[in-house]
Amino acid sequence: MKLGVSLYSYTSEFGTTLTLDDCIEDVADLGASGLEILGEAHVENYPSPSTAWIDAWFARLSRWELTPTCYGSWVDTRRGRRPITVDEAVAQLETDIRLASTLGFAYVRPKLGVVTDDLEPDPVWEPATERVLDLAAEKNVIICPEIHWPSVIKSKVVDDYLAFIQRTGTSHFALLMDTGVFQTSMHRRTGGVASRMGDKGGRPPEVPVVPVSDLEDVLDHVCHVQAKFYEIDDDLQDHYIPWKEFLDLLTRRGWDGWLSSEYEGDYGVGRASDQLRRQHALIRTLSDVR
Amino acid sequence: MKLGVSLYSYTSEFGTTLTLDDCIEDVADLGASGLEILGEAHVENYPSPSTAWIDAWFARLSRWELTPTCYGSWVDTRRGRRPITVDEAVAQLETDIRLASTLGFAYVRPKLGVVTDDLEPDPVWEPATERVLDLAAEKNVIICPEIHWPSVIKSKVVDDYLAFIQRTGTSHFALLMDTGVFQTSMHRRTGGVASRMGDKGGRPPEVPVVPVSDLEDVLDHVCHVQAKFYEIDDDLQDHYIPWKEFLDLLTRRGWDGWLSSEYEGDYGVGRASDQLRRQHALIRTLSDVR
Amino acid sequence: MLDVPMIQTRGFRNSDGGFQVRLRLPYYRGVWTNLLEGVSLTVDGEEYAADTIGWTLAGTDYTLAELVGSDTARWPVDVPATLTVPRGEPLSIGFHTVAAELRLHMSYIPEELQPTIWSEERRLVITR
Amino acid sequence: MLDVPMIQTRGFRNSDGGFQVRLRLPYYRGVWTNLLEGVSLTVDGEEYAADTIGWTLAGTDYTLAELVGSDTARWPVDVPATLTVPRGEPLSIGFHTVAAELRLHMSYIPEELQPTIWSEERRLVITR
Ligand SMILES: [Mn+2]
Ligand SMILES: [Mn+2]
Repeated sequence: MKLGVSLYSYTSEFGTTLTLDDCIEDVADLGASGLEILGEAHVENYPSPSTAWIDAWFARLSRWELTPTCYGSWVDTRRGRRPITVDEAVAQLETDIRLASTLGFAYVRPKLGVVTDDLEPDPVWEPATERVLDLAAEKNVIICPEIHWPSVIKSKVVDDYLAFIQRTGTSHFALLMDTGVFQTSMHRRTGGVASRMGDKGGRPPEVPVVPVSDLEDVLDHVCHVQAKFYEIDDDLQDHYIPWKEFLDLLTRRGWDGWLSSEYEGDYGVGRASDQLRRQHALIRTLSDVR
Repeated sequence: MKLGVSLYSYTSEFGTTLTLDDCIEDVADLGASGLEILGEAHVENYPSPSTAWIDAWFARLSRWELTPTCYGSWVDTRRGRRPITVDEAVAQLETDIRLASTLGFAYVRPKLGVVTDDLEPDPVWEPATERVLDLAAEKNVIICPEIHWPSVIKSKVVDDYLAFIQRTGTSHFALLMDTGVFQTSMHRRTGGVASRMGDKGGRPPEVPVVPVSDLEDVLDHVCHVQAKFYEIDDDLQDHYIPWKEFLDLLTRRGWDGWLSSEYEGDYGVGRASDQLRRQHALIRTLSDVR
Repeated sequence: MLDVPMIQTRGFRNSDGGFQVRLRLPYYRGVWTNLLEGVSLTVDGEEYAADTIGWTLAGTDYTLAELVGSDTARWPVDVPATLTVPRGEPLSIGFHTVAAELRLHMSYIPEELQPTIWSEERRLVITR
Repeated sequence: MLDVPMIQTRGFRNSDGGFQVRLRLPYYRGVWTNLLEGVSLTVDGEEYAADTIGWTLAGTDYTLAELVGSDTARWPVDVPATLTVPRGEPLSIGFHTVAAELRLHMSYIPEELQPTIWSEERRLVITR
């Protein structure tokens, strides 16, 4: 296993107290070797960065000895308040696959719009993804939708993804596992700008605790892990994510991808840098990572 | 009178939460037209900025329609723990006069080392200043030592400066008035990195309140005002500096220089920007400034 | 660098025929502007509806309808939006209470939880 | 951008034969380094004297004596100093309490109030 960091972790500090250079330096400084970004957040003038920006990107990777891991993308399925067409979804996926490849990424995570209360992805996902598999092969990237709380592993969504791999026989589609799925209790993020989800009184779903053992059946299809976490306390303990159990399983199975940290705890200047260091210290004491 | 801001105000935010660009944009955004800097803080690669840096400096002045007012310099008289020579003081003054002139400043404020507990300046000040008067004339800048708390107006220091003007007949030496001299009570700055002055139990002097009327006799020799302040409260009142009395005197006397704000209150992210706006709102409601 | 709050200190000022206030996008990524539902403002208790407010993004002026109708316009996460609000009188010199509500549609969150709404109130100063 | 505290989060790490910690200058201007009296450190109660600590400023390595002896070296206010501290064992993975005292001579303050001393303590993490 290898340790990386997603720049998602620096949300609310990126652009306010940290530049892109600062974030990337911080990732290297804390000892990670993998770098994950969000295309729509971190690429200047997305989706068309200048060649100067691209040159600066590779200069940073070289200076800090970082490997680009996963590129986060979105397929916003209700832009302009109408459903997306397959052609539009294909165009969005192509844009991000090309850009991710230009920047050296191995994985592209498209976050898909949903059509039901229980987060069923928009059905465009299947024909649109199928149409970009050849491009993914040409560009040497793996498309990996994210299994993210409140989705669970044993679900129709995951079954459908695995059936897709089976049917197409592709090696350019796999799963991204977000460790928030295994949270044993719910963290309520504090700080930052107050926000709410709608004014219709809707509430996020209640989700049962997902045992780490649920990972066994799908691990062979997991190409990348987002090591989501919320808070590592002053004794270097995480009370939300069962790291030991999770890391022991990956180690026993010989899984050899990236653990890419995603800090999603309380907002506050300097918190991400501190919490990421705590998590990496914790992971390195629990497992043998490079 | 014209309103400006000294970038001194952003101490602890410059380089941590604000770039030089941000500070200068903030000065323009709050409605000031004059810009004061500290050479040793704000000039990249001081004392030898690159031509690219100088070009960027003038581009900012032009973009934000700002006039360079005063350039703060230092004559550190005990470098390497030995007293400075006149030649060394001349060299330091020449360096800053040339750099200030290159950057378009009209005033150079040298902060002089002191030789006594009651802040008598190092005697090198007089021969060294006399030797750079021709350069100041050539570069069209006025050298202006600062009358700064705990110094007072009616003092040997100020008398000596005025005698120097008299004796040399120069028009390139004048006084800089820091409004902290008129503080009616002492503000204890909070926040920031804890600091203390020595471990010998020494304490700053007790200073009597200086009446604004003391300014009458020297105002004709005051070329620049640093509008030092500590805190404007939530009712737009300043309980430390008697602004109305001060501004009324300047207005009555038709004084037409720059009031350059120096915020020196509590540290905290965003405090300088907020407090500077409060002070400018207060000054503009009390007087007719451009 | 931008201010950490959504409502920025820089940019709050009187302008021709009204006033301006600047917001950063408090989301974790930039967005296609046709995901926007708009921003409503309240200054000293006076409300300004989302569709009366003009937008400037990276130097280009838009109406809200133009932003929602565009397939290509973006609001990057590190580029503030300047909102221009028509008002008969300029705002007075001194303090003002400025509240903003930003509404954004999230495709990956179910319809019944739409839109995501960020709200903030700050006390800001008009200097002239 | 640098951290607001004097002791920076970035830069605290094990290095060949010791560890490193990075400081920003908490003063309002950069300084000629011959005004420095040095920095002493305490990590987990273990003290490291100012004259045992190596300095790196903008890529150049110095001893404290070299900095104090130089007429031209500068420590700019927006450039952090990396301090390199010899130590027999690397610091363990996990938390460490790091305290720093920076001493700087101020010519414009009377001798009896010298030097100005900034002190700070932070709890920082070694990751490997
Ligand atoms: Mn994730
Ligand atoms: Mn002053």
